[in-house]
Amino acid sequence: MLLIHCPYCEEDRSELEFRWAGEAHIARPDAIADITDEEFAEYFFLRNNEKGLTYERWRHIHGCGRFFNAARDTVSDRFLMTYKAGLPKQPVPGVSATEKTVETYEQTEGDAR
Amino acid sequence: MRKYSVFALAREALRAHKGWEAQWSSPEPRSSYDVIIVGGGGHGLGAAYYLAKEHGITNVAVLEKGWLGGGNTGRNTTIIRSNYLYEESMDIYEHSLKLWEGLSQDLNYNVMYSPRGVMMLSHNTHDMQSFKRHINANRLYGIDNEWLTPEQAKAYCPPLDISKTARYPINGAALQKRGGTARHDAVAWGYARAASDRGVHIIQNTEVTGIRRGLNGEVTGVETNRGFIGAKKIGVSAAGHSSVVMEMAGVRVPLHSNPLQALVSEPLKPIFPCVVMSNTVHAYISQSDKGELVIGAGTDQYNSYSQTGGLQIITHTLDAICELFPMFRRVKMMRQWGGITDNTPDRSAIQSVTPVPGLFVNCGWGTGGFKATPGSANLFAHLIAKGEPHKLAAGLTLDRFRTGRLIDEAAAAAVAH
Amino acid sequence: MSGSSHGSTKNLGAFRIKGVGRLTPARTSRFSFDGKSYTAIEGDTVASALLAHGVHLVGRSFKYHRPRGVLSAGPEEPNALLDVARDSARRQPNVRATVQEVFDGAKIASQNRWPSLAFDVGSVNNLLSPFFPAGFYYKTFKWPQEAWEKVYEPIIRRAAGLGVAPKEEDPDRYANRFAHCDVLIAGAGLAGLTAALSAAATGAEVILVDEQPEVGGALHFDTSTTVDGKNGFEWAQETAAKLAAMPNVRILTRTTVFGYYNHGFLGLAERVSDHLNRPGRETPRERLWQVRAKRVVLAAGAIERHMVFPNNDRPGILLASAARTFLNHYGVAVGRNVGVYTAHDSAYEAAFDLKRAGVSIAAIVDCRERPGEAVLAEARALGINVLTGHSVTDTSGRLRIKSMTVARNGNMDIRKMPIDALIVSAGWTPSVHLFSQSRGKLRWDEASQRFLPDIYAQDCVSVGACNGTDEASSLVHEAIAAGGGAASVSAESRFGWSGGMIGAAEGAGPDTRVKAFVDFQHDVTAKDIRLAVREGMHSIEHIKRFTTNGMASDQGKLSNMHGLAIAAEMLDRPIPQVGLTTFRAPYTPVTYGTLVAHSRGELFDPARKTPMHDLEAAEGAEFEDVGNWKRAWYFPKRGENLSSAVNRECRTVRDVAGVFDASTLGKIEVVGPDAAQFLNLLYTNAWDTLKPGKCRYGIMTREDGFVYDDGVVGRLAEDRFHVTTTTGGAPRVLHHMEDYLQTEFPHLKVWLTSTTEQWAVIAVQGPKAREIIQPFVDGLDISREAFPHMSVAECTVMGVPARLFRMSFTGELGFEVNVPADYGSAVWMAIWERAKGMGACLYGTETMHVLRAEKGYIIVGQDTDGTVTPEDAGLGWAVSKKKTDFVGIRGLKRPDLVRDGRKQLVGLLTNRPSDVLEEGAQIVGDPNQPKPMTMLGHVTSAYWSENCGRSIAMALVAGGRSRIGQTLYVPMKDRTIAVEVTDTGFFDKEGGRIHG
Amino acid sequence: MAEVSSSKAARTLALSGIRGRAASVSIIPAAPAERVSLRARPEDVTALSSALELELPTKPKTSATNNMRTALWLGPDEWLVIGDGEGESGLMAACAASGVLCSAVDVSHRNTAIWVEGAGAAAAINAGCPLDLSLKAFPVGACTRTIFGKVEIVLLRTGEESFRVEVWRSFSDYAYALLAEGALDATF
Repeated sequence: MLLIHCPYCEEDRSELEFRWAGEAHIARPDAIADITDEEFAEYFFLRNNEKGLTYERWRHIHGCGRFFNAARDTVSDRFLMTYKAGLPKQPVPGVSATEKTVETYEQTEGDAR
Repeated sequence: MRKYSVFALAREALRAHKGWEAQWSSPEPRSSYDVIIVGGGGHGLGAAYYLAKEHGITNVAVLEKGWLGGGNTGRNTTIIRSNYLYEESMDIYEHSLKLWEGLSQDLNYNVMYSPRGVMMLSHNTHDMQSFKRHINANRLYGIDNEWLTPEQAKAYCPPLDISKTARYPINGAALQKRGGTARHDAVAWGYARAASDRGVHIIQNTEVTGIRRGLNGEVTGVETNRGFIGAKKIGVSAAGHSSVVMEMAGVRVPLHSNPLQALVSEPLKPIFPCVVMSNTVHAYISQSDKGELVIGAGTDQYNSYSQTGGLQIITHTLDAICELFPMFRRVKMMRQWGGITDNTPDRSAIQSVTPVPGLFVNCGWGTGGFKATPGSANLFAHLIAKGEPHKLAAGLTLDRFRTGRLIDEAAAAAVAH
Repeated sequence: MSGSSHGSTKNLGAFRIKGVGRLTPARTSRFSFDGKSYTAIEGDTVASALLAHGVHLVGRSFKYHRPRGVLSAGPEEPNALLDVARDSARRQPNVRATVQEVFDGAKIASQNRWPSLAFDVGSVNNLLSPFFPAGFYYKTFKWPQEAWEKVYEPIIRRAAGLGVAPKEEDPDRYANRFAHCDVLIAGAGLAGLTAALSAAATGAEVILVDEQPEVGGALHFDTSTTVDGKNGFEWAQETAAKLAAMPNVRILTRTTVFGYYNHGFLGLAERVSDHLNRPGRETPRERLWQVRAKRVVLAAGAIERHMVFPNNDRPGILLASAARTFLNHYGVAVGRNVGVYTAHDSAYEAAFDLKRAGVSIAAIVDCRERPGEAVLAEARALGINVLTGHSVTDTSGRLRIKSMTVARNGNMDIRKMPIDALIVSAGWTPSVHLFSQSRGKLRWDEASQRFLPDIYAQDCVSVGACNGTDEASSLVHEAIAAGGGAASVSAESRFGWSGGMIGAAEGAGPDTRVKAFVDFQHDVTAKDIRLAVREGMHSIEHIKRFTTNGMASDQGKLSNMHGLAIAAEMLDRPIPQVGLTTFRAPYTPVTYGTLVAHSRGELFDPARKTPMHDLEAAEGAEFEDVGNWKRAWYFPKRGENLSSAVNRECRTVRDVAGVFDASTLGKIEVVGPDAAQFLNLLYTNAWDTLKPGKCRYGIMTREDGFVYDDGVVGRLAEDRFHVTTTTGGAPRVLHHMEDYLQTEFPHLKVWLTSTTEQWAVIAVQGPKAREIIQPFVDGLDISREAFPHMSVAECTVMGVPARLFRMSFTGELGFEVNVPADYGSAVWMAIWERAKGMGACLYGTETMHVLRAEKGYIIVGQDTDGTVTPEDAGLGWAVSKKKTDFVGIRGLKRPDLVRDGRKQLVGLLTNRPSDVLEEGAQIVGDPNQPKPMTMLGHVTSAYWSENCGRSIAMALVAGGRSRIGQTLYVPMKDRTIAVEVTDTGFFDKEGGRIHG
Repeated sequence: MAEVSSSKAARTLALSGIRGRAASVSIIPAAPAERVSLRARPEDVTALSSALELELPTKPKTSATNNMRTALWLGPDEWLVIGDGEGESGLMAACAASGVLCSAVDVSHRNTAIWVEGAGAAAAINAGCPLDLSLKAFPVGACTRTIFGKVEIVLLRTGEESFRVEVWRSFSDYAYALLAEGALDATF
């Protein structure tokens, strides 16, 4: 169960109060009615699904109700930062794609030479 | 290849089983192959097997970054069924089920396919409408799936609580008798053994780190932790990491990778005769040959490659299990684990050519990948060999996300008014 | 040493040694094992009590059904798994005899044997074992095709499995508690207690957890370690008392930290009452603790390994530390003439303690040439025969060990020594389970031949034996540092420990047929591991899965390291290269009931009831589940069933009127100057044109253009809308709206508030609807002219503020009376009283469904399914052509959504009016085509319509509207039904009644 | 108008007539109250505060009370304002009178409240609520929307050993029953 820092409530709260809301910083096209099918598919379906540093949206739905953004490592599931909705993508200082200190099971489990 | 049989077993018994050879050989990689399959799970190993068996393409390597079947093949709850709603789904899952039925014989390897029946519980009017829609579609398509009254459901699965006082009383069930379970590891090992026997190279501990492309953008091979290996064609079947591998060729796919957890109980004497699923209360359960109750939990809500999930997902599933089967409350959870499922927007798989010549992808099986293994592998082999999809998999191409022609099994089970 | 010699009349067991152990013989209890009755002392585990009575044989193994006895004294026990019952409903299979404390009247039985423990037919498997090597089932049972499921598998299943699942519902209660702390300490041995003292001194909130009934850990058996000059165990109890007195410390005994999850979250299972003779009615059986800890100190200790040698599994063979625990804590000797087989010094101390207690030691057989000097000297001093460089190469005794065969290493000549128990030790495995669960990295320590914590992934630290720190004083320093504060604790042990081995011992291979067990419960032998490697299983995960080594209910606590070493030897590769199987939660098995805790029965899932629910129940309503809601389904009168009741309700509504509870519909109040603009973006319709006092039916799509929800929206004022949603859709619609408002259209000045439960909604529908509600309404002219169809107004009803809608989901003259929820029942009662007097009826959701179907009104989620556009559903008119933007505008234009031949909603009339179609039935053009048939669509709604005097149906059919007038077919199991395609709407097509 | 309407409708509360049982905790349905869900932009808080005659809190997890009115911070632009009495306390009117841009919605009947009081109050709530309810983390006056078992609640600490649990009407049976379960286990 994750522990998530809500930038509006300014404290760490249990994942039970939150709802994940997909990849962050995907803006709805302004003239959406006029974009091509490819552009629409890109906007609506295609995602980075990063292994490692990812930017995503959460909503503190059973708290302050606000949507906000988070930078998280999808291997360690560690949150690197959270910040309010509307802010541009925040750089995460000094973080490699995935944190090597963390054991994924495929790393622990024996190799098969 | 040494044939497996009760006689071979008896013969070996007399010499302390010293005569068994390795089930698959582990050769050094060649400098290049006609086809490289990325991912040594059931889908990838199976695809290699069918490439050799049905298309005569044997200069094939399966590259696995860890150990065979170490991904979702070895982490799922082994449920097999084909009673889906849409033609595209019925086509591939029924094709798969038919292959399951003869797989042990085809591979000369007992994968323990056990058609003990998959029963889906209906708890309300909407469930009933949705299940009847499935049952009728399945019947007209030649797929077995029947409606049971609560009493018939209880007769088929005695532990079931069909009392009217339950929070969500059961008003019937849909049963596919040919559905059931199989031994997940055996599927990977059986395919590996049979493919290896036909000349396919099974190469473990070899992680693909890049996909090299030629002047016209076509694939020319893969970079690995053991160096470059050339390939005319590359089939990506790396469930859980499909996005990561495809990104190496600059191809984005519409996927979310989510943790999916499961758990088993301590071993019990036979108590649970079939597979039971309930969408309304979110639970599915069966009993393994070892006697463990095998229970599938839901996916965690966020993207993750951690192969772990929250305890709340487990407890939520057990709430439902104990509500359906109150006598299991004193049973104990012995082991829990997680896998990584690749989920598409319409919860149907992708098996497709890609914008990159020579690169083919098989992904997005979500939580349904194990049951699809033989069918998916078989049709993926066809796609790679022929360069175009088999008609049974024609609906699974990437193009549908542009046209909007989705195969939305999830939406078809939309929540009721 | 017979019980009577205690001077008590009770027989406390022939192997109970007077004056030894910490239990007080005064308090005893009775229990039965396989029908025979025994006496135990309070504090006994089932294992210690049985051993006190000389009972070693307690179970049969999984595969070969070999006789097995108690092996350990802790949760790692692989053999002594018993069925423990308080009563028929409180029966628990697979209980560890070494953990379960005896309670008075316990009925205990052995498992996995028939007909009896001493004579088990299943043990024929043992003789046939050459035919059942690891993975044998992969190689056979393939022919004939059906036979696996029909014949072979049932046999295998019957033989497999251990305990018998409970047959009755568990009557016990379970509890859950969320808790937080600064430091959680797992394990209350010397290290854990010391760390707790140190942490508590800083004022931190501390939770100290231990799985045993009392703190002490290894000090239970280790009598040669003194702390602050005291006997270690006594120091532990005093320290616990001191800690318990501190306000910032919580000590949880009989509690297992079973899981270490993300972000400092840990799962604890507390066994609250299983040890009590008479648990209170309201005492939970177990309590789940869900703890969020800022820091975690792992002081989990280590687990002793057995020796892997031929026939190392006979009853009477135990771990040395277990024998020591039974002796020093429970006052029980595991035998009278005990052999010792070890590769580690610690076993010597067990021999010393036994010897001092009057037990004769046949010999200490040590496979090492050079044991520790200190223990060797002590052994000599005690006159114990030590055979260094020797091994036990076999044992005898069917149901209890009778002798051990000893040989000089690498030497043929052997001697047989009669013994009645054999205690073994191959050394100690640090308990790194929780560390690994926290996803820290382990490293292989070549010198000590063990995996130890290396890189930490969470704020956590390992101390003591689980960190490879054995020596008492350095352990204490480590623990004090880990606690983050200060504490003055000094500890010393009489003997330092050295030695240890992993893998097969002398005589267990490589090339033998003997059974040297690695995993007792699963009957995995050294040769099984070798076979797996021979068959190409080179990954430890493959070996585990192929042999099932470490997959039994002890999860490899004893077997993993041995298995790994044997595999490594076979592969001729260093151990770290072979790898390590993953340590998965739970550390020990956890009861489902504990994980479920309160979420059962009425607390499984909230049952939402409307304010009028009880009144409706009193009127005989049957209810149906819609999402979490209980909705009145129909109101049968005496002798009526669903269909006759619904027929009456349908007729009455159209002839007179009906009263319906619509409270569950979702309601969202949209307030702000930009409210209309916001709704323009969220619905396909246009809202700026809607005048205050009017309402309009709206359709909501998502970006993909498929129908997401629908409902009537009323405009109360320029800046205030009353939006209704489907019952099931309310939460997700609000979430969807908030998403766009907060992240896509934050510039809009508008706010959303859920008012679903603020209002009780009483729908009155039918020709007499106005007449019925008229007298209750104040401050509003509801005449036909003044308050036409699709009007909304605020007024008072029965003196309370109300919102009155003139609308209809039945096609009749209709009103929906919204009053504040607490007034719902009073207003409902009054309206119903009056309506009843005028010949109206109550109706439920079923009648509502029929009436709306007669009018061709859709139900989102039934007539649409998430793949249906407004156009498909015949609602194209509700999609604004003028708007330049709304959510879904682009998705709707995608090629597949505008192509010809899409499934469209149409009506169906069966040729035989009495045939009612099945909802979900599929439709074809040619019923005689072979399977797989081409299906044109399916029936979404189908009813008998009393008002039409025939069946009616709606369906989604490919190119549906172009097929109106055609005949299609609905092939059912038994017959094929011919249907005519019509438009939707079967009653009052002109629609005059609604304006009545 | 016909006389039927002259008799004002009687009010039936959710949870009417039930009382808590456990030793260390009492669980008591609260009296009816007027409740307003108030939404407004930061720049309008002052005006609303004076209109309501109480300082709308702007710090997360805090509440403010003045002359029988309590305002709970639920979000950066959201407050739950609770006034004693059956809706006569004029909260809606006050918000309207503020003259500033805001959304005031009457939710008096949407919510019902439960008092949880006694030494075991926090423990009883922690049977289903993941919050840290120690006085350090959740002092008197602290409030928040959160989760309780499978339902959403608004929790307000009114004393070291007393909490007000606000819950939607149809979830109140569940919330009450889970509190009762928690209370049984709260002596520990």
